[in-house]
Amino acid sequence: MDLQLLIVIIVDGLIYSSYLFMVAVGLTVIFGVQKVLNVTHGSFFAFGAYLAATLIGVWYNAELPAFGGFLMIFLAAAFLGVVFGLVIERGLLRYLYHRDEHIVVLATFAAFLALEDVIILIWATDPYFAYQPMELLGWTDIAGLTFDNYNLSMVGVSMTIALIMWFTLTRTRFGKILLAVIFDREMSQSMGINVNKVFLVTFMIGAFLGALGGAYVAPTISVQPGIGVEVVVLAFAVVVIGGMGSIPGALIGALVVGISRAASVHLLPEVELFVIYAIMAVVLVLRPEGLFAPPQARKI
Amino acid sequence: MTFGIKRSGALFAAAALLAGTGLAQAQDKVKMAVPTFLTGAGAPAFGIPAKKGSELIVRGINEGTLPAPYNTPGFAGRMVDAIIYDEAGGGTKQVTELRNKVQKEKVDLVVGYISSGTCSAVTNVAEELKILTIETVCGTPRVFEELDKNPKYVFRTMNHATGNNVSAAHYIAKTRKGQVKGFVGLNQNYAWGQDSWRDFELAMRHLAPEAKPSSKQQFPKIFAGQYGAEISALLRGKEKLVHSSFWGGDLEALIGQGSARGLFHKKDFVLTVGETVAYRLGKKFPQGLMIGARGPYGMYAVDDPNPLNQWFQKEYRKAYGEPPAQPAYQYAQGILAAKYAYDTAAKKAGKFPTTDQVIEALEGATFPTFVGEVKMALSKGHQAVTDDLWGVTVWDEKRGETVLKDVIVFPASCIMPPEGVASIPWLEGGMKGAKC
Amino acid sequence: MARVLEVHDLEKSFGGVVAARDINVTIDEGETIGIIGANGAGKTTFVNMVTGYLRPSAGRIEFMGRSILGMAPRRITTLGLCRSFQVPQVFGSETVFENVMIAMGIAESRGPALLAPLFAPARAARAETHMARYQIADYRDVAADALPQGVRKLLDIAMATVRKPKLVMLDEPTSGISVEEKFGLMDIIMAALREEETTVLFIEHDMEIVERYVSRVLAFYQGEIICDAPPAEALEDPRVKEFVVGQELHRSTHGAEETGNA
Amino acid sequence: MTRFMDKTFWGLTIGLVVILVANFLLEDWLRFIGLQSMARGAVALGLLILWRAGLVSFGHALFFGWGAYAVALSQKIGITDALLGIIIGTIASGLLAFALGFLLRRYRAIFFALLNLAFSMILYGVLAKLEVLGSTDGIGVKQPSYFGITPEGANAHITLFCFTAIIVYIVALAVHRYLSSTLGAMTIAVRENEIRLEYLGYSAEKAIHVKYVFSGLLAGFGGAVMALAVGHVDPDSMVYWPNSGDFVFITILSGTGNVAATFIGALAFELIRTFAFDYAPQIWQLLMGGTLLVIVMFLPNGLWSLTEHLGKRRKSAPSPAE
Repeated sequence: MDLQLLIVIIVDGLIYSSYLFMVAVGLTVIFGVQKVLNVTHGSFFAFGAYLAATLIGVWYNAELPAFGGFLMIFLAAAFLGVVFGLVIERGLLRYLYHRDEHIVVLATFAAFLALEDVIILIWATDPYFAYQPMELLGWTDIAGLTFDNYNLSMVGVSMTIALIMWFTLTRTRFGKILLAVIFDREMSQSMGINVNKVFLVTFMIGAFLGALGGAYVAPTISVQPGIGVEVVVLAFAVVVIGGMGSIPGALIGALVVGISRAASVHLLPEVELFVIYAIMAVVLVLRPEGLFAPPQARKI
Repeated sequence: MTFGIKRSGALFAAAALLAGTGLAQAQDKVKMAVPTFLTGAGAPAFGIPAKKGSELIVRGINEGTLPAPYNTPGFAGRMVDAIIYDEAGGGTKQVTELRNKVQKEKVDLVVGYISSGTCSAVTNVAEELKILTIETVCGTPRVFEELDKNPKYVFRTMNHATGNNVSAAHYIAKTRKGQVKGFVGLNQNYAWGQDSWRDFELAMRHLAPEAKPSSKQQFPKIFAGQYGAEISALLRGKEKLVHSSFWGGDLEALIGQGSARGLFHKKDFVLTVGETVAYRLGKKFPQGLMIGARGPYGMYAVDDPNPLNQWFQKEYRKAYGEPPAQPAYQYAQGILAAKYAYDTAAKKAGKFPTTDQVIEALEGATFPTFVGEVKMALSKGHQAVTDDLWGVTVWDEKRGETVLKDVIVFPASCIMPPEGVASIPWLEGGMKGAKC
Repeated sequence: MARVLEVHDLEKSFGGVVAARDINVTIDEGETIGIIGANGAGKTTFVNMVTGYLRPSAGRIEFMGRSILGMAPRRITTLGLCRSFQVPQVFGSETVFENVMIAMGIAESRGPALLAPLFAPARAARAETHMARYQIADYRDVAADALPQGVRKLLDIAMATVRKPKLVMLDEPTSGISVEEKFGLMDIIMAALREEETTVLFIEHDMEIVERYVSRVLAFYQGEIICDAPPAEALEDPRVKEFVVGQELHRSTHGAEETGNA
Repeated sequence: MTRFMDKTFWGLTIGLVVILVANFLLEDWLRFIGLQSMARGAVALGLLILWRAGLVSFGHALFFGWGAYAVALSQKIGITDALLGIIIGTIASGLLAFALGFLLRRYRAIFFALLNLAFSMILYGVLAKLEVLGSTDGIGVKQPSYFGITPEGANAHITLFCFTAIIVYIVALAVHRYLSSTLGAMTIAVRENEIRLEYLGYSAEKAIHVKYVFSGLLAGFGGAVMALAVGHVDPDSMVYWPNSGDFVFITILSGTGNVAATFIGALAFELIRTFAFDYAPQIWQLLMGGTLLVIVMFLPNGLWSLTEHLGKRRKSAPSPAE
């Protein structure tokens, strides 16, 4: 394999891994803390993309300063994080924690179905384009190929998210509280931790990350109905591979899938579709709890 | 029915028509189910334009405002009640829906279907239910070549997808003779993408034998949305020609991500259904691409002077503020076929026709459409053939629209297999019997 | 008297912590053995090892002359060595009757017989007898979660003995039971087990109960057996006095109750 | 529960007679909905077995699709008999469940649910790729023959309906009997206390494995019936993950109180979907999701609990003396 190809594979792989990480990290955060496979994650992504595309459109139509488009992306995600935290966590899941955990998943599935149509009610079926931020950043030549800087910037954003997460979990009080809640919900409650509040905040963070994934990707795609369904599957696969509920797992899972996929596209494109499933199958058989399974308080 | 005006229903209907109200008694209506994607990824590129085209043409038919020869109101004088519903949810669900529409809502006919998957699932059920079904957009040749070899109730009023890929190969052979050394495919990994590539590659083998297919065909997952690695691979590859049957959001994403990386300057693209997104992307749609519309529809019809076509262009733009793309035409054409069949059968029968009479009228018929005519020439008169057109995109500043240049028309007899020959054997055998 | 259980040089360590070492015990048919020892002395670890819940790091375990080392609990159970738990392990949402029926059904069926109806009249009759023996018949239709602690303990033991095991190990049968009720409870248990001719070993903190019911005492201290003798002798042993009884007295003054997991 | 001919037996028997008679009177579209309800109800019945053991699978479309494809493929090698096809579909899924069970029996709770989902996604990916199996377009399934006779037109579904109803009746009784058997009672044991189950002398993992195979058989049966009823199999409407969601939806809608409930729940599900689709073509998912949320929030034990509210309920503690 020549060096140029290797570099291209790594760059492509890193970009795709970053995309996967952004898509998956919110899912794994919520799963890790609340033990809820949050199917509405797909809706967060879709809403993030729609809202960002809308705001970006408004921003540039008003001919406001060009880089403000990026502000819109984060604004959209933050707004949705808060709204979904309140609506889905406080308005729905809160009433279901005492129930069977499967019921909670099913409730998020139901909410996901409903939200798919809410998108159509709000934004109709026409696609939205928000290409301006992507145009703005221009391109770079790497190893003789042109790459657009916007996609490259995704690597930076993902790394920043990962770093902030790592810092929060290991270096802050909130992180310690989170770890306690993850390890043993009841125990931490009896230690005086307000688990309800932790759940709400976590959910908002997870929703923010899900929406940010959609919002940041929006300028590179055509935002239209159905984008959420695909994302649930993809995020789920990454999270399964990495270990459900583990943030390093999501990172590693995204890297493994991203690089393998890029390699297969360049070397053996026939198997591209299988890459993610093949990795998932192998991981499931050899290490069903994923590459990085978070610690579990086992009660017997 | 409860008002005691049942006895002279037809007269009443005619009166209502004259009054322009479109009112008629329920039993004097033709109930037409129109499945199209209202939700999901298929909606924006195909489903919604198809819905708009259907609504427009049905309104025109009911009001009797279409140009000749479709200028009589209704189907054989009866108002058309179009029930537009969602095609999303997969084959099983659509079979259920078809049964509901036929058995519960008692529709008289079905016009529609975009996805080849849906057509594969519903075709035999439609035969079983004995419901006149005019498939409009779905492209797989398997419908009549494999699943329903002796069709009675099912028709398809446009070319199947093979024709489109064959004409694409013809266009390349004609316009780039000897220039194409190699070509590569970028198609979604599902039946449509796989079939499109297979047809194109087989056609190229005979029409441009000097061009060699790459050993690395890209088949990304449908709705993947991220094509960075594929774009890199295309850019690295030495093949200059790229064939893609991408559509909808995937195509728009590809164009967005590819444009930012100069993909469309460096490579020649053949986008078999590129027309479906060209209007929506406006100036963002790259110039110099070969795009297909699977027949004389949409962008290929835009300047045709045929009054019916001009009516459609004008009314569509008026109603929806955008030009009609191919699905709008294709659904409208399916509905026109129904009107043609009902009207012809009624003339022959001297009264409102039975379904069998309508079928008889449509079988093997040739009827005028927006541009040229549709011949129900294949599969025992159930599979239509039309001319196909290919050209290269260019931005028309004056109109503020993408238009096509260097357009070449390929006659139906050149691009579709002859009667009784299935597509793949025909392609593999070197397209014998094609009259170009 | 036939030899029921033989344990040789049993050892268990978790990481670097030794939970049991040099454990050598033999139990003969008809014996009633009490295990005493402070918290963390290795009593439950011993029971867990013998009944297959924990795999010993070294040593031999023979039950009825056959090595059961490394066997899964269910295999050991089917061989006739059963146990109850400090925290009763019952099917909480089911009634006492259903609990006993399920236990009996599993004990009595193998292979295709598992597909026969559980609530067969003959089995129901046996279950009624069994419940009567443990004096829990009054609670027949009460869900196990709603039972008073003593009754739940009895149910747990009743479920452990549906197989009429050769040897039953009871992990603190009287823990969580008020002092006034303890003797009544033990009377019921011992009477029932005698009727079933089951050899019994139980873990106990209350020395009065030990004195009254057992024929032999095993005293544990820091993972070792420091005394193996009849109760009168054992309770006078200075080391037992220092490391076990003393601790127990200390413990009871605090009134603390051991809770935890099996 | 002590006798074989209990209320459930009579209920199912009367139900069978009623729907067999109704079969000849029903409108075609309702009959088709009935057929689908039986197919999906069978899958939900499999999920009920797991549910009672405290396990939920979010991937049973795997076995549903597997059974359906088995029928379609068996037709390709010339097996057109309905009974044979259904048996092949059922067994094929049972075998798959048996194989996967060795892995899945080690997992509980949400991990069990999600591993199932993961496996169903793998099958989906493979099917969507395989052009020999029609890729996403799927493959057609012909009207089956019944012991050498192939009914035509409307009779085809009337026959299939009778046929399926009778099998479903037998299967439902079998499951009912299974649930009241010792092995079936272990569903509760697994859910409530695996330790006790081990110390009663039975392996919890083995009990789960058995249940998993049963649920796989039932899902395969449902898939086989669906394939014959629809006349077509494809990955999107058989294997894709929302299908698995639908099955769990039906289970919740039905409640896990009784084997008959799953079929009533499946029928309710199909009817709700049909009418939502008719009356709100662009927001039918909103109505489905909304219904599910209402059930989850306000009727946690499903439709069946409505019947139990009417009847008496046992198991209340007389005096918690704690």
